[in-house]
Amino acid sequence: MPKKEIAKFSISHLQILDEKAKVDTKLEPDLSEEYLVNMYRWMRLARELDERMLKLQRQGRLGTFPPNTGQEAISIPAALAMQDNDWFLGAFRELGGRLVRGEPLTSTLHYYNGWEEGNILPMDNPRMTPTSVVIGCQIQHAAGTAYASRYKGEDAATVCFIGDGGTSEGDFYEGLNFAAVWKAPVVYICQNNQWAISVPREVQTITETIAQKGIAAGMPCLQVDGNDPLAVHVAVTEALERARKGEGPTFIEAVTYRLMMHTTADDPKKYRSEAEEKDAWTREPMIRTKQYLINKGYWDEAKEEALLAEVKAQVEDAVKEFETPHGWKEDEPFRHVYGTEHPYITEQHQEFLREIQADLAKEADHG
Amino acid sequence: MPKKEIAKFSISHLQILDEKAKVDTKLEPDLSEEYLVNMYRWMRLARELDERMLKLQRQGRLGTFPPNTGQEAISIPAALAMQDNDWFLGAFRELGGRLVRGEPLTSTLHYYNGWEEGNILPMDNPRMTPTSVVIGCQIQHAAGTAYASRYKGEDAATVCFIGDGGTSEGDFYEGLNFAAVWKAPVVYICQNNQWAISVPREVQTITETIAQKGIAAGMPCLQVDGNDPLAVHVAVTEALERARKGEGPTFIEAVTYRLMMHTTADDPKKYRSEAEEKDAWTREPMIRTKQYLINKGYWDEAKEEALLAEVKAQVEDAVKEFETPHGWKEDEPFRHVYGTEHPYITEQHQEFLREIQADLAKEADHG
Amino acid sequence: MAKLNMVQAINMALKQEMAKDNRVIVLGEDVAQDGGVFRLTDGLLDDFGKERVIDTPLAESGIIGTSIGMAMAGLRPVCEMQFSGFSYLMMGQFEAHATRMRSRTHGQITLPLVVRMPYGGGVRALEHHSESREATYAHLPGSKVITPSSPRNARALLIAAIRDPDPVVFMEPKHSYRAFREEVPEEEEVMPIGVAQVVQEGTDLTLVSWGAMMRPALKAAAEVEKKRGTSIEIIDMLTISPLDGDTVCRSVQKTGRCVIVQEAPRSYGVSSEITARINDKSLMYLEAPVKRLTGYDVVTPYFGREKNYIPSASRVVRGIEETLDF
Amino acid sequence: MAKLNMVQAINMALKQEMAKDNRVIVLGEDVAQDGGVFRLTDGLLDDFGKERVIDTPLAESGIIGTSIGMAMAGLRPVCEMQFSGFSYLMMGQFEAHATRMRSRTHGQITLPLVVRMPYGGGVRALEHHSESREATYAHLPGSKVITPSSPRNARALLIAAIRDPDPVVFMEPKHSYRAFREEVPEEEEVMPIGVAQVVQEGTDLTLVSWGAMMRPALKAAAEVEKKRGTSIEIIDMLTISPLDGDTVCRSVQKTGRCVIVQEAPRSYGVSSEITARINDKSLMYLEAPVKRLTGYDVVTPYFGREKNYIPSASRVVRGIEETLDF
Ligand SMILES: Cc1ncc(C[n+]2csc(CCOP(=O)(O)OP(=O)(O)O)c2C)c(N)n1
Ligand SMILES: Cc1ncc(C[n+]2csc(CCOP(=O)(O)OP(=O)(O)O)c2C)c(N)n1
Ligand SMILES: [Mg+2]
Ligand SMILES: [Mg+2]
Repeated sequence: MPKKEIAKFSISHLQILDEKAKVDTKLEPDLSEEYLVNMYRWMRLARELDERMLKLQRQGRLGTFPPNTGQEAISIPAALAMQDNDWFLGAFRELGGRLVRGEPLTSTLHYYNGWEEGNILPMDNPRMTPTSVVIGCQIQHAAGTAYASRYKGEDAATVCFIGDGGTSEGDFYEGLNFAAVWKAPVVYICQNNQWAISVPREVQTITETIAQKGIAAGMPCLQVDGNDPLAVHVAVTEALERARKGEGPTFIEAVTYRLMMHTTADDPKKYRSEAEEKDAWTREPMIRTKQYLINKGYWDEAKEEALLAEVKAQVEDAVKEFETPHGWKEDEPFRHVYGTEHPYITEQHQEFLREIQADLAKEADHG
Repeated sequence: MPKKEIAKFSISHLQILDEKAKVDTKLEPDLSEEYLVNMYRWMRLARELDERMLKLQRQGRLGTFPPNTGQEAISIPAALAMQDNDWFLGAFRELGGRLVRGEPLTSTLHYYNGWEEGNILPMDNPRMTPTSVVIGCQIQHAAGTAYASRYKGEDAATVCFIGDGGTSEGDFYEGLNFAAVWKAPVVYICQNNQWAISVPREVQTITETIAQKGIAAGMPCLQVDGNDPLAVHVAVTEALERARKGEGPTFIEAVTYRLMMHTTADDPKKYRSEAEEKDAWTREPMIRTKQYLINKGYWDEAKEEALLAEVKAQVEDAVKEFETPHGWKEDEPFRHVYGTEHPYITEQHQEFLREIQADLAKEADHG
Repeated sequence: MAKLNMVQAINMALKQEMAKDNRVIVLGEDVAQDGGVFRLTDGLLDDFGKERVIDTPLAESGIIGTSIGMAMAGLRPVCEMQFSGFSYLMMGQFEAHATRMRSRTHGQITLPLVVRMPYGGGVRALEHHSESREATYAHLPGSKVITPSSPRNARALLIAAIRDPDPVVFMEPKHSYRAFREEVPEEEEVMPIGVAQVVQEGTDLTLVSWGAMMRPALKAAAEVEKKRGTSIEIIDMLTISPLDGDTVCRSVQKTGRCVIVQEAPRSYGVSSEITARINDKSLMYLEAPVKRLTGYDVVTPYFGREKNYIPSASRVVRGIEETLDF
Repeated sequence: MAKLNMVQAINMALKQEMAKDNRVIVLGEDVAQDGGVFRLTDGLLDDFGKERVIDTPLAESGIIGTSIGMAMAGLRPVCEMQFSGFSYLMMGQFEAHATRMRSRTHGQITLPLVVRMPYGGGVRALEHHSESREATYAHLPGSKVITPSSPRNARALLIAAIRDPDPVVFMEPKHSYRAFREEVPEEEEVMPIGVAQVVQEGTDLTLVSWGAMMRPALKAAAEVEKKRGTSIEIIDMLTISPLDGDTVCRSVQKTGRCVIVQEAPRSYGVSSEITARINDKSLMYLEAPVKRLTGYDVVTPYFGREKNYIPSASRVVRGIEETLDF
């Protein structure tokens, strides 16, 4: 039907470093050798830890966890582009970014082995929340932390992550809308890894892009190659500037691929072809990043080997520490129901202690 | 940042009959005199009932209700464009549309006077649900009814309404996405009346249009003048055709204005100016629709008076019937908790009957 | 001391706390310009400005979700659900984060926030505006749930809730909003969370209630006392999570008889929990079954019928007498 | 008869009902191509096609909301919440529409639908994957809540749930999914909703449980019987809403002693309701307080600690003995 056009929108895609490590020099950010090497180092560490965790899990030495392999070029460049006082609100596939933000490797391991202690960060007033398992929630938290930062007169912004599947949750949309209405200093990053467990991106939503979902909240949105750390760096850096200037939130879709199983409990053979996976491997971020460093003259195989040895050792040490008995108390949960005492909790706490004593005694008898 | 554009969108606005009753003859739909007069008749009836209900409420003869005055040109043309086997899923401001779909005036009155009986429609298997008070829910129901219609091989579509404020609910977005992914035969209509109780449209969301929220689900979306029954007719008719052809859902923003209080419990003076209201009255739908009929040679003052008298009488009769004692049973709720019997419900049912007997006896004593 | 109704008393608590502590932020639907659909937040926008008194978009999950974020970042949001009937839309966020953050971080991140919501029937409102389902939130470990019954305790408990280090669901019996007035001292008054109040001592029977049902309970008690000279101990639970069962048990150990008045549906309601607590610690003192006068397990009827579905004073009188005569 | 585990038995029920009734539609996250993260819906896509077995977008409210619409239009959706810990996101829709449509239309519009969800701990899962909060849904009038305990009753109750004219929350104890096998007849078997089952008759004590806790309960009962020759009557609640209190009361009137085993947090849980029902009708038969062996009122701990937070058979043994010796 003919009628007058009253609003127009467009979504652009940003790629700077392609899978062949060809760089678009017009768009290439001016980053120091130190910065780039440091970024690559974090990527290697995350990859190494991820692979080690998979082995540990397969050996029954670690609980279920969601591998991050292939997504190192998103949360790591983003985290490196942040200020210390910025908030980092992840979903559950931002391993590298969490490490950059100061999560000890041992904490990651403890968390995925079923201990709350893995959530306690070494700094006080950490500006990073634990993994947000219930999908979508963190999008709203981010609008709140960002509002609070501005209210308190800080120049802090919030960077918040979600997966492609997560963008189907109502909380995602509500959170974007609150952030936009409040012009809150937030950068939202969707790690579009093409899969939500067994559900492919195109079954999740029929939109041409995930990025365009930002249009529903009236916020600037764009798509970047999520396997290209330079594109992610540029997009996040510019979005953070906008946020700090008071220009409000940005929504970035980072296109990548979940190279491994959803979690160690998942079997991708049920729903996708190995051909698809193999093809995706040709675009993964490590190879092109390493090649970029080499092309820049910052890197060579000797340095690579040294780095691999270094991160292996770092991970090994973490695993050792992780596996040394920690002796954390069984009754810890009773101490953290509330910040105040209540007789009925105390009473159950006592009961709990009696019961585990008795259970232990009984087990002793029986064996 | 320069990068390549990968997706483009635009929102258009449709108006055919403007506030001066000037008609765009290129867009004017070919509707018979009978059709147009009938449409106007329903609009008058709805307006009359709305005004009468306000009086009743003010006299304490009716409970709280949300006036519809000013929004007659949306749900009525939409309902008239529907087939009998289509589903009509409203929010709570589609009075006219509900009447067109067969809700007796007395039912409307009983519903707003606190009786479930007002929800029971005279036809069997009605394809209209009761008012959906909890905002946003119906958007998802519509994706479900539409899916079911197609699954059952019917050519039925679903028409579903929501307010501008309602588009901020996560359920709204989730529902749109399900409908789009399923290519479900649904027409979504947002009655953007500029206000959500005291919250103005621009505080609800900063988007240029409400229509563009459909882009987040990848569905065709447009904006129409919601005070223009011809524009609404054309947009809904075309969307219904798309739906029946299997081309999926459409999202229509119908721009109008809530001329009265939110509900009879609300006082707009707290949050908006009378000047704004007065200005809005110059665009309300009745005047232009009547003038259009006159310009067409279908209408004159004599007919107008006759119609006014007719709808007044119709409303009067309904009010009379509504106010004749109905003698509905107090214990009805116990019969409809479940479709099956359960001793614990039966037991409480008996207890309830004993208790009200005793209460009545006691009241008898005391006076 | 001014005589205030509950609306004014709650408004007073909000104003006083906001004046004292600029970390306190009020947000919700229609809370700013409109002052809330029941006028609970009237005047706050003028006094504290739009950075601290926020009309949010229409999204309950978004309201609690952003409040959680604000609380993480050191603010003390007091958010409003316009009616408890719409609060289910926030349960995902509330359960997943508000109630758990302290526990999962061993207190490194805490969420001091208050979710205010009017609940209960008796105001001839549209459907979804009259439910009483306080037990729903009380079953979530890590949350506190308060149900004040009068202007004075509403004011004192809301101040406690705002200062509490944990998420508090503050359920306001809307039937009591304007039902009566009470002296409320200008100067600060704070009541403890998690402690029931013996509002009248007695020896023959323990009458327990909370929220709007305190009114018919008190009326009924007076009537029975007058009629039979019974000495009734009356307990106002005030907090339903964490529940103060001990105060009830102490009383029952003295009286041997107990009547509980609850507006909510019977099954899985607060009266079931209180009865279970009595069983746990005072069963052998009972001379009669605990009498549970409650709403019924039916979908809350529309207001045309609601009157007979809410416990009346005369129903409570009968319950008390049956229990005395057991 | 084949020996099946609960996963296979539920899968069998789904296949048989879908084959019988093409109004039955299965939808949820990962239920089609993947066959469900626990493989409950494995093979359904191949047998019934993508129109009847739907991988939905990732949105719990959307799943129940669209199921409600389908049910309105005459289908019989069986939707899945991937874990009960995510089901709070559907509570708005479930409470506002699923539980109320029949009542508000006096049965003109009804919503025959089933919401399946795995619940409970003991499988070393990530946080939010181990909660037991069945009472949350049981407190909503108009909803039915079923908690099967074995392959055979899970299969028979799921068939009943699918055929039921009302919304049913079908909570599957995930700990029992593969814990044991049981003979399950090929031919159709349907069990009634709202009826508890006396799985063993006895005279000295009534032992009540449901879902995954039936296992430690049975184990403990056997141990005590062996040790002291006690005769224990064992009741499997099976349905927790509407709750069959009478079967428990009849038993307690015979035994005078009762122990309830519950995985969920103590306050406002099912054991509180059962205790209240005993109070209402059988108080004077009790020779000892009803013993409630439950989870604690703490946020469900991560799996590193969960073992000690779930009632163990030996804890049940102690509870039984204390109650016998009271
Ligand atoms: C609210 C909610 N529903 C369901 C789940 C179960 N679940 C965990 S991860 C996942 C898929 C997430 O996909 P996506 O958002 O794309 O993130 P990815 O796993 O690909 O990183 C699902 C359904 C959950 N954690 N939370
Ligand atoms: C989920 C939910 N939250 C809050 C309310 C209270 N409420 C009723 S109508 C309304 C405003 C609705 O605005 P809009 O969607 O624009 O519809 P309108 O009233 O303008 O027709 C609100 C907040 C509700 N009914 N449901
Ligand atoms: Mg994904
Ligand atoms: Mg509106």
